Amino acid sequence: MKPKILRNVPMGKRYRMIDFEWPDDNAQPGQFVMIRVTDSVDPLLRRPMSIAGLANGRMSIVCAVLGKGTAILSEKSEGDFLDVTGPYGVGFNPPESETALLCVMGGVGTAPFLFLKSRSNKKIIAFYGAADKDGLGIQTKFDEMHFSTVDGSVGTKGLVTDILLAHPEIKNKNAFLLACGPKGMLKAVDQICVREKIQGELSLEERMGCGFGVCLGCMVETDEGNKRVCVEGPVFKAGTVKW
Amino acid sequence: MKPKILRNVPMGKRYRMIDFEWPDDNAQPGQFVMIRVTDSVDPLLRRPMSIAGLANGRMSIVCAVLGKGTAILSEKSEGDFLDVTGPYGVGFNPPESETALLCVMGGVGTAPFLFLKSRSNKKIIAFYGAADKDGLGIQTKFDEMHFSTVDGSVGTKGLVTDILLAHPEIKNKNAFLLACGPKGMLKAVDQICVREKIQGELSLEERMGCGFGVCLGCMVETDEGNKRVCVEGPVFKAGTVKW
Amino acid sequence: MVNLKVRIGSLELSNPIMSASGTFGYGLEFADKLDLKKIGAFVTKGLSLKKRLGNQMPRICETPAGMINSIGLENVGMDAFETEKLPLIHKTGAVVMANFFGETEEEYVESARRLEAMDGVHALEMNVSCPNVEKGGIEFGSDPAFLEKLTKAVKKVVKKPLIVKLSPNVADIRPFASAVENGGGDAISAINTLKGMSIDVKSRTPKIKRVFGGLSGPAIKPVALRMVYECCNTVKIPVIGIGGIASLNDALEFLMAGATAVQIGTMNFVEPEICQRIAGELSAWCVAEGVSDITTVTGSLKIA
Amino acid sequence: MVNLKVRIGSLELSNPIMSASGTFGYGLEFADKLDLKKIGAFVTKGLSLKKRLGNQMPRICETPAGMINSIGLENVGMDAFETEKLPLIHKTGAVVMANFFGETEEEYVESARRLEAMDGVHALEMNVSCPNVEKGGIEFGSDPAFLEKLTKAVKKVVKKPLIVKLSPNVADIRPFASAVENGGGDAISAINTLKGMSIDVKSRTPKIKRVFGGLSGPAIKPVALRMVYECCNTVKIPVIGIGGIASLNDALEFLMAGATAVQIGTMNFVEPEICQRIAGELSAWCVAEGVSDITTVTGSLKIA
Ligand SMILES: Cc1cc2nc3c(=O)[nH]c(=O)nc-3n(C[C@H](O)[C@H](O)[C@H](O)COP(=O)(O)OP(=O)(O)OC[C@H]3O[C@@H](n4cnc5c(N)ncnc54)[C@H](O)[C@@H]3O)c2cc1C
Ligand SMILES: Cc1cc2nc3c(=O)[nH]c(=O)nc-3n(C[C@H](O)[C@H](O)[C@H](O)COP(=O)(O)OP(=O)(O)OC[C@H]3O[C@@H](n4cnc5c(N)ncnc54)[C@H](O)[C@@H]3O)c2cc1C
Ligand SMILES: Cc1cc2nc3c(=O)[nH]c(=O)nc-3n(C[C@H](O)[C@H](O)[C@H](O)COP(=O)(O)O)c2cc1C
Ligand SMILES: Cc1cc2nc3c(=O)[nH]c(=O)nc-3n(C[C@H](O)[C@H](O)[C@H](O)COP(=O)(O)O)c2cc1C
Ligand code: FES
Ligand code: FES
Repeated sequence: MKPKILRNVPMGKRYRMIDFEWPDDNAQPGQFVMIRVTDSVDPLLRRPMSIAGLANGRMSIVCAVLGKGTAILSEKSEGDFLDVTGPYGVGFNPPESETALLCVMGGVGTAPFLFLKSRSNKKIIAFYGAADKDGLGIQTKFDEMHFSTVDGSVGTKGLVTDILLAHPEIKNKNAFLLACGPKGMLKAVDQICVREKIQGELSLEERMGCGFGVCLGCMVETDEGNKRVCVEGPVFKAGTVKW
Repeated sequence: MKPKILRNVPMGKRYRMIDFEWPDDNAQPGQFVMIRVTDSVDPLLRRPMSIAGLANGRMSIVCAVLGKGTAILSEKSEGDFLDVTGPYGVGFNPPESETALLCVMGGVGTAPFLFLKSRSNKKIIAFYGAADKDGLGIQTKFDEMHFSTVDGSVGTKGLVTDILLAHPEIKNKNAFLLACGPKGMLKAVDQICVREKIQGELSLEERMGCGFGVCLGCMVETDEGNKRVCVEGPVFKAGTVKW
Repeated sequence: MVNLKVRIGSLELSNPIMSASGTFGYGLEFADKLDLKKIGAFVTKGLSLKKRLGNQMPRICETPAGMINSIGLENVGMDAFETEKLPLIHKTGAVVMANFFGETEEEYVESARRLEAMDGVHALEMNVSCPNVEKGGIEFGSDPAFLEKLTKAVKKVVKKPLIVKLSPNVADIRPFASAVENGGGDAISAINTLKGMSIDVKSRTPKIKRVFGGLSGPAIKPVALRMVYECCNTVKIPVIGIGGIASLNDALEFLMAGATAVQIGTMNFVEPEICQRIAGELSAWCVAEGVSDITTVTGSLKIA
Repeated sequence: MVNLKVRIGSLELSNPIMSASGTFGYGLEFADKLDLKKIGAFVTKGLSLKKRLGNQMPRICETPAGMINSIGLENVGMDAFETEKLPLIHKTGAVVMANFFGETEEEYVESARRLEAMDGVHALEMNVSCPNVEKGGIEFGSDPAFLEKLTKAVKKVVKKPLIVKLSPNVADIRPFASAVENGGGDAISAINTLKGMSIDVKSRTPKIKRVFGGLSGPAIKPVALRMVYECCNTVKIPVIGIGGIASLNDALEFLMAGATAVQIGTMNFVEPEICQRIAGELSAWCVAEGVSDITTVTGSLKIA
């Protein structure tokens, strides 16, 4: 698909939200697309980006500039064309019965929850962790919003797992938790899920060669063996990943 | 130098004229610049482009889309930045005494003559050869303008050397001839110079790795030995090149 | 009508554009991305007798115009391939070449025997870029005499076309091409990946857990083309050109250098439909150039 | 203050960023592009006893993230280098490494003798990727025993640091690194270009008149880094890393892999001031990372 960019605006200090044309609404929160940022062969591979929104012929992503590929992507202009394949992977799948979701996020890990919020009528209790206040600005209004920063510049000083553990819902054994963010955060959240016996799902990141299951570059070890993050994930059940 | 593009407009059906900022007026018609069209390493090398104009803080080039590099270049927008080094090489050097110049050109070979016209008050008698009429449109008003096309769609049907040979000035042994265009044309013009004992200068093209004399990729054999087109050229005296 | 048919041993392909092993899964992953019948053949991920899990992560990274992989030949194994994959592949109508490897000569022979017996496997591609446990981890493909012996041993148990895929990590590829020919191989494919390395400067660790991996993609095209040309000038059996192909133009370079067919690898990741696109473009190019039979393009390079 | 000084034999360089042979002319072409005193050293175009004209045109072409050259070692010859170039180079204050080659062992020895006698040549880099006319055109750098003998013979006539530049067109570079060390070479530089090829599809002719040429540029970086790492793990003498360096990050990869210094080649064409820029960035990086001595970065790669 070569969709036209409809909008490219900054989101907080570190991110950009990019909207582009998309012909259908068939995607689940937690799924991702693969974006080719140039026609040349450097950078060569597509970049995985979570879907941050999809409605009315428009898909959104939130992009953090990390290296060459995301730098090129973030500098594209309205009217330019992208090269996008997907959606790929398995999205979040919280039980129908659940009415409130504990959503733990860090950095661009917020992206899939923006999409989830737009698609779900469950109560979303968001926990956002960042190093400092520059990581903020990506959050739109979730139903409840809790912040933590490592340097204490916004919200509670400390790690996001601290504010999560302090929240009353964590003691509710029927609570359902979703998480997306840096590996260290996911691992900590996973341990909390296991320890507190809370059900949950984690969205993982791995370097991806293809995004659709053929390069075998994105494996993660689970208690059911090697799984491809791009096909069997990126969302995995809490307590199943071997870190 | 990373000059800003001031204008990028089509010129005829096949070419684009691109103007960009340039801090000084120090360049001679026949000299060229080396343009890097991307920050990535594909395409890797700079592309040589003749200077087609330089005045008032603005340099112009005329670009024909041939492959990847020129395609990227031609799609740049006003406000984008280029990466340009040079000017490089030795320009045309017609004798001071000469009042009229026979200028033979094909394709983007017109570019240096546009610059020459803007810098010189000599009479310029232009001979432009093309395959068909799509090659036209690049010519601005020279003092005299003669066209030939291989298919006869514009001007005289045939090669540019035919209309050159038919021109009365060719019999004037004091005439001075300048040429820039495809190799075949240059070779034919060179032979005419030798046969008709006319003095002249030819602007050559060779694949260039560096543009400033260190890769030794752009050599041409002359009667004084191997010369670098980028340093000792691109302009060479007629009758000196070993084709 | 343009005739794009090419012949690899006794097998006729509808056109010379194939996908390369390890970049096309078991074909099924591409069934919704292109029409498998429109490409000459596809090559499976490298198969071993037993299922393998491969190397630790990370095992891929990007490099200028290329990538490094150290997948470690993870695959479902012969049994699962036969029972779970092959019946589904068969339904797509694809021409299937099974890539395989072993750690001993016996494993190679046994794998070949298994694949020979499987209906729906049209040809075998033997990957010899694997460490030979009997020879102390030295690659099978790094000693011509040994390669000839291996080829002979495998050829003895297969009637299907046997393609031997050469490693580029040698000083001179020509003796290896000859070894395959002398050993009775039906065709050569070249090249596999170049041994490479990349470092994450921030953490001062290798980007690939196992330090080394195989470089593939457009970056290696000039080296691949040179080696394919050398093979073509050395043997009479067909050569399948592989390495960095990303466009019709690239495919044509390999054909003109003497390749009978080509395989596209890494670029399947970037543009999943690329094999079908290039097969289509090849047909259009032949029409435009007045080429009525693609085999006349093979080896048409003119040296002044 | 950051100490960027590194040592190649008896020669101390102000920093480890150098330019590579054949991509920096005789240094003079860069005098208006950067401050030659700000880079560790520059390496001259390969010199031979007599002036050479090199190969027929075309002799360069572009490839994905790289280029192929077949210049054919065109150079002004020892005499012109000594009388016309060296006096001018001397004025720039640059540290000069003279790259040289021959077609016979005697030519190598004689060239080295000439360079040893020239004031203003600080070190010698011996290019062994040249066809050996006595051995029927086989490269000097393709036989470890021969390379050791050549190194010994040359070392006998020079006191200045002797660097031997290795060819990557070998199955295993380590025996060649050992050969240089055993032969008494003061340092190794690696790698020279990879043998490659490219075809112009329209005319069906090779893009390089001589068909084959040497591939350089970012495309080869993963292969170069791997070989440099292998050399560093094999010998104790300093290794100078070369191949595809285009950024500070690339240079650091080579240093972390064990290189004492690096050379930048092809990228000088694209960004003539790159050596000076990266030398500056390296200094800033050391400050930011709290590195007080660059030699602590060399070989600092951590393998888990
Ligand atoms: C399922 C999934 C969803 C993602 N969603 C988002 C998102 O919504 N917004 C966002 O900004 N980023 C997201 N990322 C991370 C994003 O893909 C990387 O930041 C990006 O690929 C980096 O590319 P680069 O060229 O800028 O960096 P470079 O470091 O130059 O990239 C080099 C190579 O490493 C890979 N790589 C580097 N970092 C990562 C990483 N963290 N994860 C995966 N591959 C990486 C690149 O894809 C590329 O192949 C997601 C990653 C995954 C796996
Ligand atoms: C002194 C000089 C002045 C020039 N002036 C102009 C000009 O004013 N306008 C213009 O449109 N073109 C000009 N050219 C030609 C222009 O440089 C090439 O068309 C361009 O480099 C092609 O790049 P590409 O990526 O589009 O093509 P590709 O074919 O993809 O290029 C591949 C490689 O070949 C080289 N190459 C290809 N064709 C030529 C060629 N004809 N001459 C030199 N190198 C070539 C490229 O530089 C590149 O390294 C000039 C060339 C020279 C040598
Ligand atoms: C991720 C990956 C996995 C591969 N796995 C195999 C394999 O299992 N067997 C094999 O023979 N070659 C394997 N290869 C090599 C390719 O088939 C091909 O020879 C190589 O990548 C060069 O082609 P390319 O540049 O078009 O990718 C693999 C390549 C990649 C990139
Ligand atoms: C145009 C060109 C000419 C070269 N000439 C020489 C030479 O004369 N002697 C030599 O030892 N290496 C020569 N080289 C090889 C380079 O010094 C270097 O080893 C190689 O290009 C790899 O580095 P790079 O990728 O940074 O270019 C040459 C390279 C290029 C591109
Ligand atoms: S990214 Fe290729 S298998 Fe997952
Ligand atoms: S282009 Fe490099 S010497 Fe002329």
